[in-house]
Amino acid sequence: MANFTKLSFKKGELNQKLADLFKGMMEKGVVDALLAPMIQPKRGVMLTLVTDPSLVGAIDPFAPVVPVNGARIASSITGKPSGRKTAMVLRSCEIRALVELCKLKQAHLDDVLLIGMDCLGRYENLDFIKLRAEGQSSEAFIEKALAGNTESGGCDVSGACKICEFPVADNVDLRLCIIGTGSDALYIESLTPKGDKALETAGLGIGEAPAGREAAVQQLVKKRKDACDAAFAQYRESTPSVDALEDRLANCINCYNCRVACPVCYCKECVFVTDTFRHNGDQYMGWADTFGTLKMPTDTIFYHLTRMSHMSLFCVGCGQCTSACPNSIDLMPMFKAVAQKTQARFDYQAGRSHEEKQPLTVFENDELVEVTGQIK
Amino acid sequence: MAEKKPTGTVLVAGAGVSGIKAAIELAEIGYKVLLTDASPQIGGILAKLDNQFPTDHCGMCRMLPLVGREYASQYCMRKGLYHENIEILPFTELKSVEGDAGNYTIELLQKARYIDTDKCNGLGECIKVCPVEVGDEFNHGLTKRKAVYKPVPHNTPQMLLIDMAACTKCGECVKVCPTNVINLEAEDELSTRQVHAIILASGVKLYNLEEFEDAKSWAVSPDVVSSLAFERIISGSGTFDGTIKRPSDGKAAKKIAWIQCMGSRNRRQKRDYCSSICCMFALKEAVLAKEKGGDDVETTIFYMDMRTFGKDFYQYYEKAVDEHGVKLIRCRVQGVMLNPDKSLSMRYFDSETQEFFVVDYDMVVLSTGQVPYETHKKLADLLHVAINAQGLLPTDPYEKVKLIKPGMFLCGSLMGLTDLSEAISSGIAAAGQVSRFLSGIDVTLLEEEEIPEPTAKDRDEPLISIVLCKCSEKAKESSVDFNALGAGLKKLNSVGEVNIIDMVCSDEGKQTVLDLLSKSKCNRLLIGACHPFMYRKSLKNLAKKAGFSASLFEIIDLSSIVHKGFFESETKDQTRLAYNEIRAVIENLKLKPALHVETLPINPAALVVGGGIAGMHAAFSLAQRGVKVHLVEKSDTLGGYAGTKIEHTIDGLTPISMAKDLTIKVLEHKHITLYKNCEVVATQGSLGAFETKIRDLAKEENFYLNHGAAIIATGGHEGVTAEYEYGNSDQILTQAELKDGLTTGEIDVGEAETIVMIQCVGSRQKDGREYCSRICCIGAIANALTIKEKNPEARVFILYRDVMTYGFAEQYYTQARLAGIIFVSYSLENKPKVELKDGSPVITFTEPVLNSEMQLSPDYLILSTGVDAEASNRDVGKAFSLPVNGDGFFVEADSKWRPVEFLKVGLYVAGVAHSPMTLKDAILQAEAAAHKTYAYLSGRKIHTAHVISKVHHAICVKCQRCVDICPYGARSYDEVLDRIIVDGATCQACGMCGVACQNNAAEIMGFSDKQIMAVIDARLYRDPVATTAQ
Amino acid sequence: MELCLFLGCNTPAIRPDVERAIRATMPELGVDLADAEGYVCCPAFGSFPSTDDDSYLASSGWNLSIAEAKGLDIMVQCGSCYSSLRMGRDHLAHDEEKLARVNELIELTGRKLECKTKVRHISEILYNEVGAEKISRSIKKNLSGLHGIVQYPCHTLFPSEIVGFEESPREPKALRILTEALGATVDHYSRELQCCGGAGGFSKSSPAEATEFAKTKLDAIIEETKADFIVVSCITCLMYLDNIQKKLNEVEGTDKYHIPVFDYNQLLALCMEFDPRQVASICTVPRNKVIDKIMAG
Amino acid sequence: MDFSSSDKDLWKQIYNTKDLLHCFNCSTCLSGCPASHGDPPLLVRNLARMVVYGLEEDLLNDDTPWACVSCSRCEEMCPMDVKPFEMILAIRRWQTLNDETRVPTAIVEIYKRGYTQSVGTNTELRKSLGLPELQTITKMPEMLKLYQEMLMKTPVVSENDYMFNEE
Repeated sequence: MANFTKLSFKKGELNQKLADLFKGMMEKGVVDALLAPMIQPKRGVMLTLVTDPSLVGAIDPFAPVVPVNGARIASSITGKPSGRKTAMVLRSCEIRALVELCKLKQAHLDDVLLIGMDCLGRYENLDFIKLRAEGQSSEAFIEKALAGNTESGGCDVSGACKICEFPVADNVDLRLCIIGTGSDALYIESLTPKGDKALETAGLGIGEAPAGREAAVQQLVKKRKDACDAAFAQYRESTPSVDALEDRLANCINCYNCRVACPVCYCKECVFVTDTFRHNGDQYMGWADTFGTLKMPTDTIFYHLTRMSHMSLFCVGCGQCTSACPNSIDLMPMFKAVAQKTQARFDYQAGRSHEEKQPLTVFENDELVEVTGQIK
Repeated sequence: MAEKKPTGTVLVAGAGVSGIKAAIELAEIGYKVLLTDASPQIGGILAKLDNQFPTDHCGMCRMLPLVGREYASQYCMRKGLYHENIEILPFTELKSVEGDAGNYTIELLQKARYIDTDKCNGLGECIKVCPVEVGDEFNHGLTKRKAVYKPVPHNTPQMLLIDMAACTKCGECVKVCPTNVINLEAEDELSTRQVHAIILASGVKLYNLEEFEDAKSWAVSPDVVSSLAFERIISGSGTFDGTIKRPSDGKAAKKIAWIQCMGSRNRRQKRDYCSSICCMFALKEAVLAKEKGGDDVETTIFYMDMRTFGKDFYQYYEKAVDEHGVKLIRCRVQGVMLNPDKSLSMRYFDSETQEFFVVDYDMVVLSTGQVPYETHKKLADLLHVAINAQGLLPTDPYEKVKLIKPGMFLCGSLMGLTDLSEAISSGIAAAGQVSRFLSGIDVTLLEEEEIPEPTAKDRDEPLISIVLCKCSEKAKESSVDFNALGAGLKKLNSVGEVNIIDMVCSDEGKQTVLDLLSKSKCNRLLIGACHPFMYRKSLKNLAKKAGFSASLFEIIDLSSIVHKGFFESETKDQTRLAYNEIRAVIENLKLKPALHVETLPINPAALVVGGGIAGMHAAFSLAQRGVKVHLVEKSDTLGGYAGTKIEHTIDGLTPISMAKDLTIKVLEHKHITLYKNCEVVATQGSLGAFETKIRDLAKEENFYLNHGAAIIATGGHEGVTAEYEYGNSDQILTQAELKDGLTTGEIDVGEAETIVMIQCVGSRQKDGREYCSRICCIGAIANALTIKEKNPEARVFILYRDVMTYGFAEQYYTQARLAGIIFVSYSLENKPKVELKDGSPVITFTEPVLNSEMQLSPDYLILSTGVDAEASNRDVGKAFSLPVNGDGFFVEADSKWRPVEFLKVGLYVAGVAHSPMTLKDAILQAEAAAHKTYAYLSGRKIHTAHVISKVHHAICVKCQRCVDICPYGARSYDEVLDRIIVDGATCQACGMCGVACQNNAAEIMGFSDKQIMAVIDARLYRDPVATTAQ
Repeated sequence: MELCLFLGCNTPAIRPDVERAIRATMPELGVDLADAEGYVCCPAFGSFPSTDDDSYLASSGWNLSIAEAKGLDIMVQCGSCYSSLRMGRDHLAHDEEKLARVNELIELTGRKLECKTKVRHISEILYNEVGAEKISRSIKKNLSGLHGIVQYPCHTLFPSEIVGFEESPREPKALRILTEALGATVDHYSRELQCCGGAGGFSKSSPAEATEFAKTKLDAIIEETKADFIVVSCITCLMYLDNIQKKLNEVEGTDKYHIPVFDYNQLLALCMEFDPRQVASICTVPRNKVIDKIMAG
Repeated sequence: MDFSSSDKDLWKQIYNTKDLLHCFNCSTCLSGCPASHGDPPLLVRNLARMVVYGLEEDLLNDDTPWACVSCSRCEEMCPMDVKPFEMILAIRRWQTLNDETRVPTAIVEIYKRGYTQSVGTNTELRKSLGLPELQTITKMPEMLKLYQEMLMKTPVVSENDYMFNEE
């Protein structure tokens, strides 16, 4: 498995090296465009679509922030394909979501050179901006994080990242590896013929895999898995009943931010903003009559449960929902915990592979008899 | 002045499944049908069968039309049949038939029921008070019934009658009858009717324990039952309650044995035929016994040959044996012995171990076969025709359903001993023959039902008119306060008016309602009455008359509130229950959209793929009825396999010359266009409007054909094999090669001493043709007999697994043995071995009777290599996006109930493309497929149903999950329009798309989330008004 | 009516008390019996029927013609004789050639055979000609209080179209009804129709198995019925079921098998108060219990 | 064994009737047969097969046909009307025809005295039972002569006459 290209860099020059790499790729016509996290002139780091090779300098893929799950961006660019070859640098959670969107025909990867990157976690947007203001660089974060510490200046990476078993991205053409590669080098791994061709055209030689990588990755995955199990246990204990759920969701105000932030919540128009949920006065009164009182706005739990029934089979646990909630309702554990079960039930895993058909799109007569209760 | 032409009227005598199917098919194309049955109910045997293989579920309703469902009043067939154009006359016998072609005068004797079933409300007060108890025929005496009874427990409405033989005329029933419709003095009524054609579907009697000598001697205990009785024992509507109870003492039956060939394959009883259905019947019952009774139930079938000849039969057999562990023992048992502990002992000889065993069983089921002859004699006399040599009704040599007397047809078991799917196809085929016949005489069709245009009123703000029938008030259980109820409902939003009247079901009642409604301002209607099932039709018409849209009309069953109380309701306050019930319905009705059916544009041309005999027959049958036909054949000759290769068959048919005649008819017919050397490339569209791309292989160019429907009749050919040294010796041939050789004289058996035939070569096994090719056994026998004719001294051995001479073909098996042909069975585990000794075959096999190794060095070794599907089936399947099974045959919509249809409406299959079958069966299917096609292309308006699935394009994200999941293939993604398209004819509103679609872009019209949630709300609703209502 | 009595071998030679019972009872019921002077073996299936048609049918013809000369039908009690004669007659009646050949053979007797004579079994005569009701009327004692089981002679049942007279060969009832006519209660049991196994080579070639076979039947009788006696109407059944019980007791080392066996006419004779020492004296399993009970009754 | 060498026409010698050919080995004859309990068991179905196959050797040496109790159940039950009992008698005939040791001693008895038992010699016993003197053929020498004369004309006796003649 010798598909690695070593990219050594001196301290502080990682982004420069990457900029050169992609500049080269674009100039050599490997791709016409690049979608990658870029440092913004004002502040922050955002996914940016670059078509002018001379302007890739601002690239900073390893910046520990994901303002928007990139799957949504990729979907909007490729939903109706432009026919232009585009390299996309994304993280595991974004790519896994993207895989689902492809199955839902919301994105198409034919013209895309998909580049995944090792992910050590992301800070909430505001924290990240604060840390950048304090001068924390991506390299610094990588070093610290690889050492096992992501906490800094009272901020830490998001809860989703802490329990994410996928620091390394799959289903990609190329992979930017920094885990277990030594502090002075980044490796580019090619996983597909597309990837091989890209490296070749970019004039990059092929070498061996970095010695320590596999072990390092496994160790990290293990750590996060344990954390994940703990989190699930903690969530399930804390939320054993509908009452407990009500409690957890008590402050929901139906702003639907979580829905907007969710990469796999792909409806054009959400049923909750349609007529279906535009009730008449006498309906509200009726409910009030029934229980004497009626908390407004209504349908909050209904909303979350409906959303759950829609997306839990595709949920990748990116945690954008939690990040998006103005009332800091920690939704991620709820969705991720349920998703784990529903996906397991169909022996499915969101984003695992392009081939696996999504559950419920396959019509089987004698499926889940124990649930449907149909007996011959 | 020209007098009005009469409406084409058809008598269908016999309301078993085949009769019902024929009736529906004719009614659907607008003929008037009299459907009679000698028994008090309809449904025939199937009324008793809850489970049919291969699904082991009931699927009866699948025989109902799928397009424009509401107009066929889609409904559970086990409950009953409703169709405007069908007049159902149960308990009616055909007494006489006079007149001739197209003009028959018949006498019908309607036996007295002593109850006016039109007025009877079916609640059975009378049954409660009747003092007489007798054994219930429906459950084969396993349960008791009163003298006044419901012939079929699950019928709705109940068609009660009085069994005068048992009745004591005590008159109790008359006293309690609320609708006073009982007349103990009623008499049979003889009526005379005019019909233009007649279909006989009276079926045949089953061998039974009451009548027949040897069966009687088996009945040593109530625990020896007929297979039909066993069907009742394991049926929920029978005595089954989770355990299979043996009748004698209700003890759980854990060891059950089936005895095959009861009353069949018996020369001594002059019944030398095979009843065809019993083997699968027994297998199914054995499987069900295990599934229902638990894994500890042991099931054993004593058989001679397991005749699993039909499509999917063999797989089912494998499943029964391998998965369910059904035990099969090849031994005909002499009798059964009743032990003091009620167990039943049987002694049998196990050929495998060459040992005798005596085994005790809890129950013994006799696979009682069909008994055709008497029935046929009776009918023949009635119709003034002569019985044929076989003792059966004389039919056309090629068309099983066609009696030699014009205008008379038959279907179902009468044709010969048919299984379910054949009964259905024959029903359709008979209907087809009738419509062909009637199209040639001077009769008209019934007026098409007028579909009302949408009115502006429908779109106004909902205003509901409620009509409540208070007749149920009289019932003693009733405590509904109708005034309070009315008052409560009146208060509700969008309720315009509440009218409470008595006896809506009565004619006066109906009139009152009509008067009230015609004045009404409301645009939606809710009627509360008892037994909507009974009145739905008439109330629907009532609503229509009063100008309410069918989609804005609801019926609610008040009686169930009164009589059953409401499910597990916490309160017994009936007024309140009624209120909540009705309120929920109102909430729904309020939100209901006004739905209107679409009329589908129909291109009245048919495409027939395949120019074999089936294809040509279908094409001709359609053309005869004025349908334009495109006949596409990929070779440059018509006739297919049978029509070009088979000179004559054992039953005296001559396929080649028959095909020649048919070819001429086809070529000469002005409505048929023939495309030779052409094959189907791709097709798109839906019922009424298909466009198919055709490739001309000769000219090497493509062209397009437009058609409203298509029939796939691509046929098949003799199987190929490399087994048994085939190809390595010129003494080893296939049956077809032998047949050719014998006809051309190239093969001379004059000197031959020994000839061996091996059956099931590469067939009926997992890694091969996993099916029985159906024709090989008969084919082998035919060849063997020819050999014997040419050289009586020759010894012919046929090595077989099961001799598949089902039905009357059994006679050929007997004939063959009589001619000295020797049949030796072998098992799949222990196939014969063939080796070549200096170029000649030597066969070694285990002789099962003497259980010894035997060897034969024949002059010829003949292999029965079965029938293979056309290789091109897969491409044709792709072109039409039709399913093809592992063996390369097309997969029909439902193997039992929709044998010639595909799930996608407008596409049909006929002949060997469906599965291997005899020429007659292929022609039968062709006729059926042609009729299904004709029904849509005949020029009558085809409407979609009100309730079908729609796409809200504005919010559709085109993820196409709905396309993937639609079980009917009614949805597709149109690349050009970049839209999801719904085939309105094919959609059955099952709702799968609604489930798959996350943002409700796919909606089943009339079942919006909003409605459903509103109903849920209403049900959860506790209303101060109601609690204070009374 | 008058019939020609065909006694066969075993009855006169080994169980003449049965012959006595028959000769005593039948005339009482209006059936007069003429002897078949010079009759020969029926012939038994193990003899000429197993060697060739000529010898078989010649013997049948010999016997039939004796009765035919008297213008009488034949009445048989022995099952094998009945069946052999009846089958023989059947062959002759349906095969002109064979009949001709037989006439050729028996010519030397001066008799000619036309197959007018019918062959009838005694139980059939009792059932059809005399009738249960007349029998009940003509007895002085009865079997009330006694339980019996009946052993139907296979030879009077199968093949039904040749030897049969029961409405349903698979559910015979004549012997039961006749026995009930004597006031006895007839018990049913599982192996009622099982052959006694006495005839043919079976009991000789496989003695152990044959005994076991009979055991199953007798065990069933003992377990399932209250039988005080077994009624037969065939000399083979009579002798075999009587003797086998002794053998069984020896083999099994018990004395549990001791159900007395009677020919129907013996019981009939006893009920008509004929002398037991004449009509029911020869047996292996003692009959006194039953006889005493009848006499006492 | 090579089957082709067996005598295909044997059945015509033994039991020349189409009835036999109807047999489809359903085993009905076996399950109720008393002699099928024997050792060796009488397997009627198998005999029928052997005849059809023409397995002369095996058939000649088969004793089981003689175990038949002649109850004729098989005859009654056989769905194909093969008349198995007739067949068994036929096999016995064929055996005796081809193997004099098969000739049943019973027929010698019958030849000598008309019966298989010595009938009518138990005069004392009969008297005690009040039975008449029985007119048996044994007691009618000239009759017996005629009977023997007649039997002499039949194959089995004439061909094996030595068995009957010795004094």
